Amino acid sequence: MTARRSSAEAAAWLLFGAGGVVSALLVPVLLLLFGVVFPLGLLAPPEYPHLAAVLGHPLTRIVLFGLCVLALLHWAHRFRYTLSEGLQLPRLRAPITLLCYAGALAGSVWAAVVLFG
Amino acid sequence: MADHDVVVVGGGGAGLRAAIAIVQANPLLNVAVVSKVYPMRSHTVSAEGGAAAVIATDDSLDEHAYDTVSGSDWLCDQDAVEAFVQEAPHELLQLEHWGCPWSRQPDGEVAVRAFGGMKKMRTWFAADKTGFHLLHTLFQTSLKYDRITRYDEWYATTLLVDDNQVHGAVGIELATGRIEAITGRAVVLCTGGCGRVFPFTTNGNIKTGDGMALAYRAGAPLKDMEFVQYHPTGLPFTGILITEAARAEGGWLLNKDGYRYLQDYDLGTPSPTPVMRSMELGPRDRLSQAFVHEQEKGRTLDSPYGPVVHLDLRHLGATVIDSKLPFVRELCLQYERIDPVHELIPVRPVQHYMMGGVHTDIDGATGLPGLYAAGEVACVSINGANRLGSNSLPELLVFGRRAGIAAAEFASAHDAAPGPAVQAQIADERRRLERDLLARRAGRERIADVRTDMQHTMEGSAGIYRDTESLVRGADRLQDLRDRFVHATIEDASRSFNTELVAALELGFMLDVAETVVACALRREESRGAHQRTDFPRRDDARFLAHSLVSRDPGGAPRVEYLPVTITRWPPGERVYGR
Amino acid sequence: MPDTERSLPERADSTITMQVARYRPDADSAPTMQEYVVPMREEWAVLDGLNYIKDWLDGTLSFRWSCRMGICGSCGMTVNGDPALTCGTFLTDYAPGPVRVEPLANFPVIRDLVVDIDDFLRKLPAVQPWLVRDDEQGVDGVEFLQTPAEMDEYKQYSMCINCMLCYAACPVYGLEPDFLGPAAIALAQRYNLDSRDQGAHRRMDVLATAEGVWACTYVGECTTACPKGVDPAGAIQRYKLTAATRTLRSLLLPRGSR
Amino acid sequence: MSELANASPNRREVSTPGERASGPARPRTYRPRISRLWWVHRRSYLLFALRELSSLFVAWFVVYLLLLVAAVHGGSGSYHAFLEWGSSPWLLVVNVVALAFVVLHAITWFNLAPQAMVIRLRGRRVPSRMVAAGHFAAWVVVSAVVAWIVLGAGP
Ligand SMILES: Cc1cc2nc3c(=O)[nH]c(=O)nc-3n(C[C@H](O)[C@H](O)[C@H](O)COP(=O)(O)OP(=O)(O)OC[C@H]3O[C@@H](n4cnc5c(N)ncnc54)[C@H](O)[C@@H]3O)c2cc1C
Ligand code: SF4
Ligand code: F3S
Ligand code: FES
Repeated sequence: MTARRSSAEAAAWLLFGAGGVVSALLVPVLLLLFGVVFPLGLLAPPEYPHLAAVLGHPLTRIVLFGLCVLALLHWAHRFRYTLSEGLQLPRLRAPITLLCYAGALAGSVWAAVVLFG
Repeated sequence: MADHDVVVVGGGGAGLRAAIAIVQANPLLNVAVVSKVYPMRSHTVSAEGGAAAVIATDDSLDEHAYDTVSGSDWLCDQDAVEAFVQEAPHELLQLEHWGCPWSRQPDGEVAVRAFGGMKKMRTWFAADKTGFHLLHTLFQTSLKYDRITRYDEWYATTLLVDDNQVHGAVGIELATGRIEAITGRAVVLCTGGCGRVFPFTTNGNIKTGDGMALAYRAGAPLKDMEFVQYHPTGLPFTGILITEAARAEGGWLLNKDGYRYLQDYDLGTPSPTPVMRSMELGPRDRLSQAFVHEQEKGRTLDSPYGPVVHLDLRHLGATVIDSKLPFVRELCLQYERIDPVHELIPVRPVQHYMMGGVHTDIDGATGLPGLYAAGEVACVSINGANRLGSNSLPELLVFGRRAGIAAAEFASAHDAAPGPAVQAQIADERRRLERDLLARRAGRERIADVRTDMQHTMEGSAGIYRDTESLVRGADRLQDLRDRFVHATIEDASRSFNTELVAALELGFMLDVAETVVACALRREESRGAHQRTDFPRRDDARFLAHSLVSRDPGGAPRVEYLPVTITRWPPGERVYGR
Repeated sequence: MPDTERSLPERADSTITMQVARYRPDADSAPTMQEYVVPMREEWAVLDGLNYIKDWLDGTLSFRWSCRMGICGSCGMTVNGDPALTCGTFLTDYAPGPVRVEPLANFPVIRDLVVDIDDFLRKLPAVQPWLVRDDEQGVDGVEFLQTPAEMDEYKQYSMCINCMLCYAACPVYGLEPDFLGPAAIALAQRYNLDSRDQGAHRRMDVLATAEGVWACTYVGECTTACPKGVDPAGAIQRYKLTAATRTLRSLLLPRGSR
Repeated sequence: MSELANASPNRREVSTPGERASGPARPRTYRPRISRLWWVHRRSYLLFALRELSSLFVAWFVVYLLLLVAAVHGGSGSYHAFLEWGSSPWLLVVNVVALAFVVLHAITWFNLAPQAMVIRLRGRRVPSRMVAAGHFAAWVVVSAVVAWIVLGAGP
């Protein structure tokens, strides 16, 4: 175990933790509203101008970008363990890890494009 | 065959302390620690109350020595006691420096508590898991030294002796059944006591007197074997100990009328707070004897597991109990389903400790060159006719270290390699184990049957009170049991972890030890400390201010002799408690 | 065991069936289950049941035990699927039965209910579970001061009896045998958090690794299984935080000012 | 793990094999194999597996969110098309399941995180339960603020 790998683990864990916190705080309410309440018509969805204004605000974009990046890193870290342990694929550990973090990176780029592009 | 410089048999408090002392004394020596259980399973782990050593400013070495001498009913060797009280503080501090979590005062200094038979507060404690912390500290510290080679779960079956010198031991590796000699130029026996000789004991399953029998069979005599300590407060059925610390913190013993009956037995007058060397803080022998008298007067309570009295901790309150006696509460809740904060604890006397053991001098040396002993297996003697609570843990450390250093010196000074006679003994022992035991099937007796009968025989003949008749009958019964043991079955033919084979070997050792206890008790025609003869109710200094020394004569029978007691500064006097 | 053993069958109010795993390496290729009927008494722990079997029904049954008071750590087994100290688990809690007793999970089985824990004993010295001091001086008649509050910092982690229940409960250990495991890490923390110790930086090389704390996915079952309230799961997560912040600091701050 | 391989010289160092006069070679130990479905064997393991799977739904949420944002950026028409798509039954099912998982994530997270943290107030360690309660309170507040912003901060 090299020191470099160990500090990479530390960084990955910290980001996983940060992602865990922000997604626990923000995701349930957003998913509840946009994924369940509005589609079911329990409440009227926000008017277009209002939402556009909110999303136009730079602070919103920064917060959402942070949320996306951290949530994806949270996913990447957790999912990599879920796959290699849940399915007992120790030999595929390296490719799984690579795939997960590459996925998180791609997602982050996409988020940057969508939010700031 | 694996060769080492020193072989320590036993991985409890005494064994680990000895092993560390050896590698510290001479880092070139290679030490084997042979233990039938992983070291941290050794019974030192269950000691609860604490370890005595003078540290408080109002205390003195002389007072600790005097309490120990009078507690022993003047049967201890006073030179040993003086060395003991002097080195005990250093040893406990050494343990502190190795990380032992001793309970502290608010300012960070080590805290001490009162204990039975002690005039001053001098018992160091780690809550009420002192032995546990002590053992794990020693075990973890021992991991530092790579000159210590451990033989975990190896069962020592015999000592190798040639040319009047010890050369190691033969052991069985339990996991594989492999029989192998572990040789060395010195052997330190640290195998603990033999409580399992009795039916109702605080001792764990491993305390079967193996080392006492190993030494006895090898020709090293045992000393003061008739002195068997009963602890006044064991839980009925399991025999689990409720530590003396419970009384030191202020617990009361009550008979069935809720009366603090100890006041009737010359142990002082009751006071609401604990008074040193008085009432519940009297010595263990006197407290256990008082119980028997209460029982005879019909003032104990009946329980499915015999008569009991009550230990009352309720007035201490949850805070004191949780901070000073958490294990007591844990044990009561789990094993009796009662909460000592609100309920009375049923207790009865229970066999607890062996004052006697392998005869050694003040450096742990037995009569047999190269053989040393320390801990409960040994009799140095600082405990005489009655050990004071919390003297045993420091004894393990002080004399474990001394024996280790002496063994290291012996090993450094001698370089005799084991000769052909030793090789022959190894082959003999292998044959004995293979043919006599492992290949023995279809016997008539169950091991458990013989063992249970032996235990009841011991309780009936050598319990708290003894007399000629009970002892003679006990000796006869033990003879019968020996014959029955020869016909005991070993159903298990497997080599791998054959615990039935171990049980048989242990029973063989216990029968030897039991015989010596009864033989010594029969010969001692007086009452002293834990040895109470109803037919000789008085102490008899003229005839018996002496250690009994028992060795095996060629025919296999125990032969008892006497050895003078060493008296330095405290001439025999009356034991006074509560006054 | 107590004096009442042989009269027990008569005195017992009822009986209970124990299903016990048997494995004899010289004869069996895999464990089998064997049933025994034992008396059930209120005071009887599962261990008393096993001892009854060994003493009176079948001398060939092998298992470890010694203190029968929950402190030596040798009697851990799987009882009805859960890791438990058999001396602290009572037959009546499983009435009317049957009670299934198997060896601890995640360890190689040596024989019947006896498992091989050498792996733990190899890993333990690696975390240096002893007091490390820069100044290895003598004792000099004084103690290192330590206030009760300082002791509280590590006390809980010093309660480990090495019973291995947490290893049996931890699926990560089962899947990844190189994992240091809950008790070894908790014991490392026991010394790291001791105000007298100065060895935390040395232990870091072993703890902050993929086989150390980073292997733990916080299943938390180790803490649930622990009979002594050690909370190894908490110890590990705390150490992750310590290791991560320390790494972060060493990445962000220039050398020297760490 | 090289540190461990040679860390303990103290184990069962024994003799040369040739000298062994008795006993067969060390008997086989039985190594139980762990089933691939180990996580369904215990309730607690199942709960753990579900908790770990929640990350998949967190990732799904990011996708859904970014599609929403892209739709809003595309103008009123594409926003309404997104709303239309969002109420299709299969997507509703997916989102309800996802919601359940992210709520599970939040609850387990707030319950477990305090165990890793030691927070002190005036020298005393704050009990984990209190720390957890603080987390849950924060969750409620944040959720309310988000809802308030989304729903238009009043008329
Ligand atoms: C419940 C209880 C509470 C106690 N509380 C206190 C207290 O508060 N204060 C106090 O001072 N004292 C107390 N004592 C007494 C004290 O704990 C013991 O006397 C002491 O721990 C004995 O330690 P030891 O090292 O001699 O032996 P043990 O700790 O018993 O160790 C014996 C060792 O020898 C090994 N062994 C034995 N036979 C063999 C063999 N044939 N082959 C290989 N290895 C073998 C065992 O594996 C073990 O490692 C208490 C005792 C009990 C039972
Ligand atoms: S942490 Fe708990 S469960 Fe694990 S070995 Fe120690 S005492 Fe046993
Ligand atoms: S169960 Fe295992 S995964 Fe971690 S929290 Fe405990 S060690
Ligand atoms: S027998 Fe010692 S812990 Fe159970």
